[in-house]
Formats: sequence, C-alpha cells, structure tokens
Amino acid sequence: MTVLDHRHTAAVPGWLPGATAPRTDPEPLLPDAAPVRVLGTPALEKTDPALLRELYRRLVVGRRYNQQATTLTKQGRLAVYPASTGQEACQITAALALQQQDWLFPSYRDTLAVVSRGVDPLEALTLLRGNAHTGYDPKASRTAPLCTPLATQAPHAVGLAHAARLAGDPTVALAMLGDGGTSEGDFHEALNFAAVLHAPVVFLVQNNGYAISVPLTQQSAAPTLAHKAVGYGMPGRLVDGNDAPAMHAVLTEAVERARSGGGPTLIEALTYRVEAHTNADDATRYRHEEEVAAWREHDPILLMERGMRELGLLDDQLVQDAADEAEALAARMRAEFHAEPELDPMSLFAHVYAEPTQQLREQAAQLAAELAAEAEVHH
Amino acid sequence: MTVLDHRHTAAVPGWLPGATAPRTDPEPLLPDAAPVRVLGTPALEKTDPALLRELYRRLVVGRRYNQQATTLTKQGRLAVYPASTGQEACQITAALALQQQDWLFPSYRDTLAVVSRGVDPLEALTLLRGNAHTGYDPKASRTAPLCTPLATQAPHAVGLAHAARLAGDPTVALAMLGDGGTSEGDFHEALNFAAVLHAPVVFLVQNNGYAISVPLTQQSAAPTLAHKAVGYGMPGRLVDGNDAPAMHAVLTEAVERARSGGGPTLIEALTYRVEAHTNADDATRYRHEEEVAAWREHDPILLMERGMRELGLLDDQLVQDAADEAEALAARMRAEFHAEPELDPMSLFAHVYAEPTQQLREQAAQLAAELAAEAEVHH
Amino acid sequence: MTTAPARSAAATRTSTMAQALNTALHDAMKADPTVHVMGEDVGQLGGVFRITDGLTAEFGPERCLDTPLAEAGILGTAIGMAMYGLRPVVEMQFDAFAYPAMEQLFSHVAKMRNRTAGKLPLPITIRVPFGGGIGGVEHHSDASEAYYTHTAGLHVVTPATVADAYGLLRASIASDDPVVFLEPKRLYWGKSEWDPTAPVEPIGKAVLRRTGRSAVLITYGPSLPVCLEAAEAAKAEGWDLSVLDLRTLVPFDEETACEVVRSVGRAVVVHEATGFGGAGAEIAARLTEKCFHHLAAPVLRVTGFDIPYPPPMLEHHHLPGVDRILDAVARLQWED
Amino acid sequence: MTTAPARSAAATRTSTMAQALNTALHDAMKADPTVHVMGEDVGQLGGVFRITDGLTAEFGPERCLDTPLAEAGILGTAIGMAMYGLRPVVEMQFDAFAYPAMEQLFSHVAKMRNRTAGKLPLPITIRVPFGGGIGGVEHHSDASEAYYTHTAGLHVVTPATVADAYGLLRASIASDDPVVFLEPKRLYWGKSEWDPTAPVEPIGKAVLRRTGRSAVLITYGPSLPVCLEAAEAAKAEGWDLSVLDLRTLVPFDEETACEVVRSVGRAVVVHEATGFGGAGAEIAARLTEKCFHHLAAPVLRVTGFDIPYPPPMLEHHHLPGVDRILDAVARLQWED
Ligand SMILES: Cc1ncc(C[n+]2csc(CCOP(=O)(O)OP(=O)(O)O)c2C)c(N)n1
Ligand SMILES: Cc1ncc(C[n+]2csc(CCOP(=O)(O)OP(=O)(O)O)c2C)c(N)n1
Ligand SMILES: [Mg+2]
Ligand SMILES: [Mg+2]
Repeated sequence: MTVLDHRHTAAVPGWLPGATAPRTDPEPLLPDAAPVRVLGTPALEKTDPALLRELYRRLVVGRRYNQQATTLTKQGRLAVYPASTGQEACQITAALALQQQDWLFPSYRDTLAVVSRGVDPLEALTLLRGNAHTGYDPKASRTAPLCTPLATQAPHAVGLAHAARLAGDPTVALAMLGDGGTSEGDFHEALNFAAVLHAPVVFLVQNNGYAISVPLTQQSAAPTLAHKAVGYGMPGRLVDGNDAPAMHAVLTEAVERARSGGGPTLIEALTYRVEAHTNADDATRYRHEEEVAAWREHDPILLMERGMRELGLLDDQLVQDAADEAEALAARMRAEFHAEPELDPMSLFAHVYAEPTQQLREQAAQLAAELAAEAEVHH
Repeated sequence: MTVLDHRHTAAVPGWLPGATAPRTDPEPLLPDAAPVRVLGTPALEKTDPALLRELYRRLVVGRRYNQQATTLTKQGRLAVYPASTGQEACQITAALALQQQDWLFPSYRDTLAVVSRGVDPLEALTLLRGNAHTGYDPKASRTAPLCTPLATQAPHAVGLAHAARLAGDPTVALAMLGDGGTSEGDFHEALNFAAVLHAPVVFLVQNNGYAISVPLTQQSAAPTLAHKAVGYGMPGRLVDGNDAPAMHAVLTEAVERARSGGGPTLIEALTYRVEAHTNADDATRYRHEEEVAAWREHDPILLMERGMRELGLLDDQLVQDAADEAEALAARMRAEFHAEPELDPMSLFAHVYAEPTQQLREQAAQLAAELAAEAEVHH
Repeated sequence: MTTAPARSAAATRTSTMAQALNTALHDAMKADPTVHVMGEDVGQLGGVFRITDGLTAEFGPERCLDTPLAEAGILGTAIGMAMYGLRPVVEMQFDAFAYPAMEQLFSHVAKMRNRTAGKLPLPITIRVPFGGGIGGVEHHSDASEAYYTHTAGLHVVTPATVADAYGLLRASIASDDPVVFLEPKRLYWGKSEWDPTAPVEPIGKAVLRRTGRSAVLITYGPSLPVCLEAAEAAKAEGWDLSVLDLRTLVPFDEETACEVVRSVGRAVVVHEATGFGGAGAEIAARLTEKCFHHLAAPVLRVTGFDIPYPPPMLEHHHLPGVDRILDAVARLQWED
Repeated sequence: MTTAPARSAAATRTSTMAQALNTALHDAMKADPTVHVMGEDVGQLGGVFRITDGLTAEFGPERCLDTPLAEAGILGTAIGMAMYGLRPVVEMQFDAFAYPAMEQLFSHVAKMRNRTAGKLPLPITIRVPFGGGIGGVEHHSDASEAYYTHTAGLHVVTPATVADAYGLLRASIASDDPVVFLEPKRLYWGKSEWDPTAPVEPIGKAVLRRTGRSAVLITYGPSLPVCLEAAEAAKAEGWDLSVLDLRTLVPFDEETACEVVRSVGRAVVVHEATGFGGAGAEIAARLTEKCFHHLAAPVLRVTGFDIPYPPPMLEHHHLPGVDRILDAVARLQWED
C-alpha cells in the first residue's frame, strides 16, 4: 500500500469492456449552484463572533495596506503595485485558513495575503519595490516567492503538498491564481496532477472579472470557473469572494479536507478588482465607471460592516482598534519605505549557483573593479 | 456585429454584484451518463443500412491496413508503426464524418483515418517509413501533418476552424487525440480557445486506456474525460469507440453542429489499443493478457458483424467485397513499400525557408561536394 | 521572403518607435486583409505598450483579437490560422511570457514548412517586447534572442531605430516565413524623424550606423544607442569606431559584417543578453573563422553577465554601458 | 555542488551506458531517501529506454513515479517537491518533449536560488535523452543543449562514456543546483568496462581522451566516438590529434580547454546540434578570446546543418562524420 493507492479503488472495472458508468460520480464534484454566502444569510448568526471580529479587523487593516502601498507607488517608492483593493476578503482569509506549517503560493497580486501571514510589508514588497527579487525567507515563512509567470506556481504547490503527504506531514498548500491564469496550460496540468496524486492542495481562483483588460467573457465560456473542477475529478466550490465569513468557511473546509486526506479542491471566489491592473494601467480603456461603482457597493468591508451591525457586533471599540491597527501598519510602511534600500551590486553573483563558476568569478571581479573605479571618481 | 459576438449574449449580467446564477446552464454540457451505443440497441434498426454496409467495409479494410503496416514494420519497411488495431471504428468514422472541405488534424496513431480520407498509404506512412517527414500534401488532402508532440495539433485545429468561420466558409476541423494527450496544457488551451471563439472544431479523444504504459487511472481522476468539456463551456459526449455506427452518429452530429454555428464539442470514445504502443514497445510489462482478451471480445469488427447479422445485413457478397478490397489495399501496400524510396539528400536544404540563407547555401554546397566525392569513390 | 508593397503616403514625420510600430501594423492590416493581430490585451487596451492601439477600433475585434491568456494557445491558434491562409501577427506580452509557447515555436512554427516540403509555409510574425532597461520586475526584462537564433526555420529581426521599426515590421509581416520580431522595450519611447514612404528594405541586411577606422562595435536592437554613445566617447581616447547595426540576426548578414571587420581588423560584439551562448558567441566565432587573418585582436564580447536578470535597482550594473564597452575596446591589443 | 558519496562495492564490470545510468539511479535512491525519480512511463515500463528499469519494483511507485503526461506539470511538481526538501530526478522522454517545460525551466528552475537569495535551492536533475543517430522520426532526435547552456542558473552535463554516465549522474543528483543531464541516445547501448567503485568526480571537469600534438578536437556526449574515430583516421594523413571530452558544458572547464588549445594551436569543435548559435559557438568564441595568440588557425566548427533534424533515412548526412571532421582539420591552415 502506498499513498498513491487511492487511484486504484473501484476505478479499473469502469473501463473494462461493456462498462457504462463513469468511474466516479460527478454529482458531488459539481460546484454550488449559487455562490456560497454567509453575510446576509441565516448562516451569519451561526458564525463565531470572535471570528467575525477578527475578519473585520483584518479587512480594515488590509484595505489600509492597499491604500498605503498605492500611495507609496505614487511617491515612487514602489516600482509597481498590483493592488488587491476590493479583494481583501480573499486575501485575508487565504492567510487565516492556513495553519503555520501550511504553505502559501501567492501571485504578484497577493502581497496582502503574504502580509496577513505575518511577513513584514517591507519584505513582502521587496520585489515590487525593485531592490531585490524575493524579500522574505520562503522557508521560514512557508510562503513561496510572489509568482509573476501566470499559473506556474500551481504545480509547485502540488509538488510541495505531494511531498508533504509522502512524508506523512499534515501540511497543506494553497495556490492563489486569477481568473486569467486559469487559461494557462500550467493551471490545467497542476489540477490534473493534484487530483491524480490526491495531493493536499487547494486552488483559490480570485475571479476579479478581468485579466488586465480582458473580461472573463473573453477568457472563458464555462458556466463558472469552478466547473473546471469536475474535469479533474475534484470538487469545485463557488463563493462570494467579497463575503469574508463565506470565504473563510469555504477555504477552511477545503484546507481541512485536504489535510485529512480528502484530496484537492478548486475554489472560485467572485470578486472585483476595484483599482486598475497596476498603477501603470489605465482601466478606463476597457471598463465603465458604472461597473466599478456597482462593485463598490458590494465592497467586502461594507458587506462585513452591514452584517456585523445586524448582529450588533460592530461596537465602537472594535472600529477604533481596527482603525488604530491599520494606521500603525501604514505608519510602519511609510517609515520603512522612506529609507533608501541598501543595495549590493555584488549580490548579483552570489546566488546563481551554490558556488559561482569560474566565469562568474571573473565577471564579479570585473564589476568589483568598475565599482571601485566609480567610487574613486566619487571621492 | 462580428462572429465573436456570441460571447456577449446574456453573459455579462451574471457577473455583476449580487449575481448568483452561473453564466450558462451547465446541464446540457454534461456528457452522456452512459456511453452512446447503437450496436445492440434499438437505435441500430433506425440506422441507414447503406451506412452500416459502408462502415463494415471500411472496418474490414482498416483492420487489414493495420495488419499490413505491422507486417511491413517487422520486415523493416517502416521505421516504427503505432497501430490503431482495435480502434478502427474511431479511425474510419473520423474520416467519414468529415466533408471534403473539412480538415483533419491527426496524431501519429491516426494514419488509418488519413488513409480513410483518401490519402495513399505510402504517403500517409512516409513519416513512419523514415524517408521524409510528411508524405502527403496537407492542403490538397485537407489533412494536417501527423502530429507527434502530444496535443499540439489541437490549437492548430482551433485556429484553422476559427479562420474558416471568419471567412464565412462552412469548414469544420476535427482534432484527434489520445487519453494521455488530454493531460497536456495544449489540450486545455485549445479547448478554451475553441469555446471562447465558438470555433467550428470537434475534439475526438480516443481513450484507449493507456498512454504507452500509463493506465488512465494514473492519467486522470475525472469521472470521464468527456466531463472536461463542462469546464470549457462546451458539450461533452461519451461514446463506445468500438461501436462504429455510434461513433458515426456522435461525430456527425458534432461536426454538423459545428458547421451550423453551434460551436465546439469534446467527444470521448472508449476504445482499446489491442497492440503494443508501437512495435518498439513491450506491453507485457504493464498490462495483463486477460485485459487484452476481454477487449478482443469487444472488437469493433466483431460487434459490427454481430449487429449486422441480427439485421440480416451481413450477406456473403458484402463480406467478399470487403475482404477483396482489404486484400487489394494490402497488395498495393506491399508493392509500394517493396520499392526502395528515392532519397534526395539535397532536399534537406530546400524547405527550411522560402529562400535559403547564405549560410544554408554554403552548407548545401558542402554536402553536394561530399556527395560528389562519394559518388566518385563508388564509380 | 517577399518585400512589402511600397507606400505612397506623405512626407517625413517624427514619432516614437512605439508609434512607428503601431503605424506599421495599421498599414499592414490596411494593405492586406489576411493580416490579423492577436494576443493578450491587444484589443481595447491597445497592448500594455500600446503598440496595437486603435487597431480594434479601426479593424474590429476579429482582425485585432484579444485572446484568452495562454501563450501556447495563442501561437498554436495562429498556426492554424496561417494554415488556412491568414497572416497572423502575434504579440507576446513580455519575452519571458513567450516561454510557454516554446514547444509550438520550436516544433511547429520553425519546422512546418520543412515538415511539409514547402506545402505549409507559416507566415507568422511573433512580436516580442524584449530586453531590459525599463525598471521592470523579474521576468519582465529577459533578452531571449539566443533561443530563437539557434532554431532553424525562424527569422529573427530586431530594429534599433524608429525608421527600422516601421520598415522591418512591414517586411517581417510580408515575409512568407515565420519571423520573431524583437522590439527593444527601452527604445519604445525614443523619438526620431523617419519617412514612412521610404521603400521597405528586405530583412537580412545589416547597416553601418557610424564609420570609423580603428575598430567596429557590432550590435543590434537595444544596444545600438549605447554603442553610438561609446563610439562618441571613444574619440576622446583616440579611437575612431565604426558601429554596425545587424538589424536581422537570422539571416545573418555575413557579407557586410565580414567586410567591415576585415577593413578595421578589430571588433567588439555588444548585446545585453547573457553572454554565455548568446548571439554574440555565434557572431564572434563566425567572424573569426571568416576574417581570421585580418584580425589584430580576438573579437571581444561585451554582454550581460551570466546571471538571471537583476532587480530594477541593480539592472544598470548588468547592462553593457559605455565604460564597459570602452574597456573592451582598450583590450583590443592596440600595442601590436 | 557536493560530491556524491564514494561507493564501497565490488570490482570492474562491463555494461551498456543505459545500464550504468540505471545503476546510478538505483545507487542514488538507495543512498539517499530524498531522491525521487519521476516522469512519463518511468514506472513499470522502466522508461522507453529502460533507464529506470526495476526502480519501482525496488523502491515503490512513490519513489519512482509514473506521472500524468504533461512536461510542465512534471517539472513544476518536481520544483514543489524540491522546495519541500526532496531531490527529484525528472525524465523527459525525448529532447523535443522537454519543450513544453521550458517556462518552468527558464523562469523557475534556473532562477529559484537566485530569486530567493539562496533560500530555495532546487537540487533537481533533469534527464534528457538527447541527439539523433537512432533512426527516430521527427521530434525524436533534436539536440537542444544550446537552449540550456545559455540559461544562467542551470548546469549542463553530458556523458560520453559508460563510466561517466554513472559518475556524472551520481554527481549531478548530488549537486545542490539544477542539472540538465543530457544522455546521448545513440550511446545508450554501447558497452564498455567501468568501475562502479571509482570515486565520483565532481561535474565541471573536461578530460583529454586522446593526446596528440597537431590539433585538438573538442567535443562532448554523442560526438565523442566519431571524434576518436576521426583522430585514428587522421593518422593516415599525418595529423596527430588530441580529443577533448568536455563532459560538462556549464560550468565550462575553460582552464583545461585553454591549456590544450594553447599547446596545439589548432582546434575544431564538433557537435551534432545545429551550428548557428550552438554550444560550439560559445566554445570557439571563448577559446579564441583566451588563446588568440596561440592559434595558428581559427577555431573551426563541425556541426549539424542549420536545418530541422532530418528524417531517419537522411540523418547520416546531417550528423558530423569522420570525413567532415577531417575536412575541417585539413582547413586548419597547415601551410602557415
Ligand atoms: C505567462 C504569463 N503571461 C502573461 C503575463 C502578463 N500578465 C501579467 S498579469 C496578467 C493578467 C492576469 O490576470 P488574472 O490571472 O485574472 O489575475 P489578476 O491580475 O486579475 O489578479 C497578464 C496577462 C504573465 N505575467 N505571465
Ligand atoms: C509532448 C510529448 N511528450 C511525450 C511524448 C512521447 N509519447 C509519445 S506517445 C505517448 C503516449 C500517448 O498516449 P495517448 O495520448 O493516450 O495516445 P495513444 O498513444 O494511446 O494513442 C508519449 C508519452 C510526445 N510524443 N509528446
Ligand atoms: Mg483577474
Ligand atoms: Mg492512449
């Protein structure tokens, strides 16, 4: 018996001659007919008030993080910033649903999720600041580098989860992707590997309606992106990505299912990118203000506030505490990013290989000589 | 209005805030609960007897073709042969379901489909003989080169179908793939493009149970491969790939649906590769004889004979005619392959570019000089 | 390769390279209805670099197609369209995002004409914004030309001037063979005067941008301006440098390159891609073989280091600059 | 790079290169439980070339994993496994079928250590059966080493002897950096004697397979036997040739190569891949730069033509043969 043996249960006979039935029942794999919601539904009352407070707090802090990062960009302190404004419910719950030993595989848009896991904003944003590639220690933070080549992080998550499972370690991997990323071959290959290997991995697709300028209708003709799950033999879930308690419930369930040997899940979170793709993008070229305005009404913080107010949970103290924490974070970011980063040109050669080749040593010497000559000129 | 406008019908509102319903109804996309069958079902009696005779005849000729090609391989007349023995019902119906202006995109295993379209066996097998790459004129035969890099032909079929549709030309493209090929990213990207572009293309996956040595259970955990269709927003069909009239019905329906603007279809045909992967493969390493024996009982010709006998359609004349045609084809193949192929080494430089570069001209001159020197030695 | 039809329009204009490329696409689409532009965000957005700006508005979303986000799918679909008789112009959003399409490129685009004994040529132009120097974060500044130049069956073209951006793109689209058209990102916004009515030169011809008698700097695309600058600066050191702009890496204009190398006897190849196995290796090896006895010194190379592309704040250390070029020139064994 | 542990086992044995590779995998898996083999058909079938034969039987299907058929998925999954602490050995079934994995290779495998300032090294060995000469139909005989050698962050290793097949594969698996391990298909079945207990040499060292004083043939992998044959044949013409087997293309053993070139003054680089932009270009350019004044003639190259790989019945015209090599040797300007 190996951990791969799930593949052989009851599967083979279905493909012998004369077989008529599918190998597994597709019914339970089909996504929810309507996006899962907690806010504004009876489920809200059954939700732990402490969790709701935690989510609220994190949403407020997350929004402030997005604002501050955007401001830093305008000040030229970040080279580029792909904001997750409007998507904060996805971001914070992605971090919250994981245990410490679990791994997160974020994309470029998911720095808030990284920060929510406890990584310092300065480290989480190093790549986008432009002074170094990855600013945090992926092993220490159990967070893979921010991934730019779309969907390529998805198979990494599968491999890590698979390796953990082989080791009998209950670690789960969570891969974060965008709606556009689901079109890439790597998305497909990762989901198929995950299902075949029964790997403890969760794929969270933040469907924010656009891949830069391309709307979802030009990206996919699927009933929902969650329906893609069926074709891999894993369950698909559809959830309101701006409903933080719903996100938390669906993510937690999938993560714990993976942890307990239940295999992978694909989650589609319906959300919206309120800002442009990045500060370099001009969203007015491809969408109307009315659309944005409609989504601003469906803002994750607004929804959360409304829901908590209904329950009488949104007291002044909580609001104040959240605002204070948000301002503290913003102040820390301003301070950290005010300082010029220390740059070491020689670091360019330090990590190409474990040991630099002879050629790299020569090139490093050349650069060192150039820097020395420059320094001389400046003195 | 452009042909792309289908994308915008009723699609956008579903993604506005507050939406709960999927954009399109997944129900009609779900594949048949059991593989479509005609032989051994009441549908057989409703099938045109002339068609049944045609299918029978083509099956018999197809089987003989596979046998003769296999023999040629043993005689060293072909470098390698991936037989479609046992899959003849898929092969011949793929050809039959297409009109002359339609395009076929075959894989390396689909030479019988190519021959069934009217391409001479010698030309269809040139690649596998080893004297040249593609032996037929793809444009004249509306048949793309045999494709070896798995699933890479699928987007080509999409592109061609899309271009035809833009031109208002009712041409349909049919791409043939194996079960293993569905794991490749190109399969995914092609299906997604097809659905988004509403291209008149049909994807026929011959699920023959194996990708070389890897059984389907290690390739996919999907309920059926046809279920993958849902995730792209196209209908999936599941059909008994050894039931020629069923294959013909399902393929024809999909091709005509594509032709009339209904968009793409994914078809999974359940079949079996009775021979090894190629003559170079040793199938005893990964499967049992009992499995093969069971499938030999579900042989497409056996099934067809049984069905036609029930209807009293399998008269001696038909059997004799089919056998004669099969032998004539085999004799032609033996004769054609007996002759040594004419080889022109200088052809290596003829089609790299429309006009050879200066470097290629020099290299060609070098080879010409070498050949001249050799010829001198031999005289 | 056929030559694009000559244009009849007006006089000289001043524009950026980005605008010249946009004009080339526009004119090509207008001149030939089989020309189709496709890629990620090429439609309403006009591409992230705005090279396709306005094409959807003028020619409709079918002729300038916003595709799903999948590069192998884009190129594979373009292949099918070309098989049908169209002339696709594909945009890859950044160099590193062309990598998912490598199998389609290597195994089909480059080989289809040859695989079919000339029956299925693929007149596809693959536009790739290439190279660094724009402060892009990782994966946005690769210089990947060597992967293409080594692949038989592809033409590899890279303009370094506004005029060439127009002319070479028209010629590439008109070519009956696949062309990888490398657009130097950092030259997109440089302006200069050019004549859109100038006859379109065929691809495959290098051009001497500066004539000098001491040595020649051989370069292409993004590195041309820095070479011209270096040549200016070299005057102070007493060197009179030629600068050769290759314009097309495949086919390589050996004749012109050899002629200039033989005449000056000293050469430095300059490009920003990683040096090891870079295009400069082929150029140096080939020119050495052909011009050996005319060389007073080995052909030297000034290239990017053999490292992954640096983060934006360090990229200037990686890119060949004037000093590094002059340093190489100084090592051309002048004492001999 | 760390060196694989020395083995204690018995004496010399005679086997094919395929068997030596199989033994290397076996021994590596036995010595280190983090070594995992994965790829298409590597399990019960033992791979289409049988290099992984028996590994599933001995180590189980988890340690020798039959993956789904998707090369980017395979390599991407291996990356995740390596991030967790495993040491994956990936098989790509044929060179051309590694192309779908190019993005994972270029953008992650090659760069991950650098992207994370050394925090996430990826000790992945990617085995690629490479080159032609086995009568394979199209897409089965590509020689793709130049794509790898140009990519900073990868090691590129290719054995030419049975003993090296064992030793270099052990060393590659033991390396903490990613290695593209190119196995010359047409040498798989050649037998020779070797000592499995010989100490494993680190990767990165070239070796002189034959010492002569007239000129040196510089080669690697599949072309070593033909170079040795050519060197034998050259004796009849009065040339006494050295033959240098590079063994590792990256890191390139410049020291050894320069030493031999300087001592003989004439060199021909031989490989079967397309010449234009091939690995030979780098070797020729680099050696010329470093040994210019020791060269009596330009470093010449004998390579495959600049064409897609030919059909099997014509491949011998493409592959460098003895005559073509001797022809180049003859052009080494002996009259000077
Ligand atoms: C392989 C690849 N192709 C193209 C790009 C360029 N690109 C960066 S983000 C983006 C859009 C991604 O859209 P989506 O996946 O929906 O994520 P979002 O940005 O909306 O969060 C594109 C095309 C890339 N990063 N990687
Ligand atoms: C991209 C790619 N990877 C690997 C291969 C090697 N290969 C050739 S056939 C094959 C199995 C294909 O299985 P399947 O798609 O089920 O088709 P079948 O051979 O069963 O008809 C493999 C792995 C290939 N041709 N292309
Ligand atoms: Mg998006
Ligand atoms: Mg199969």
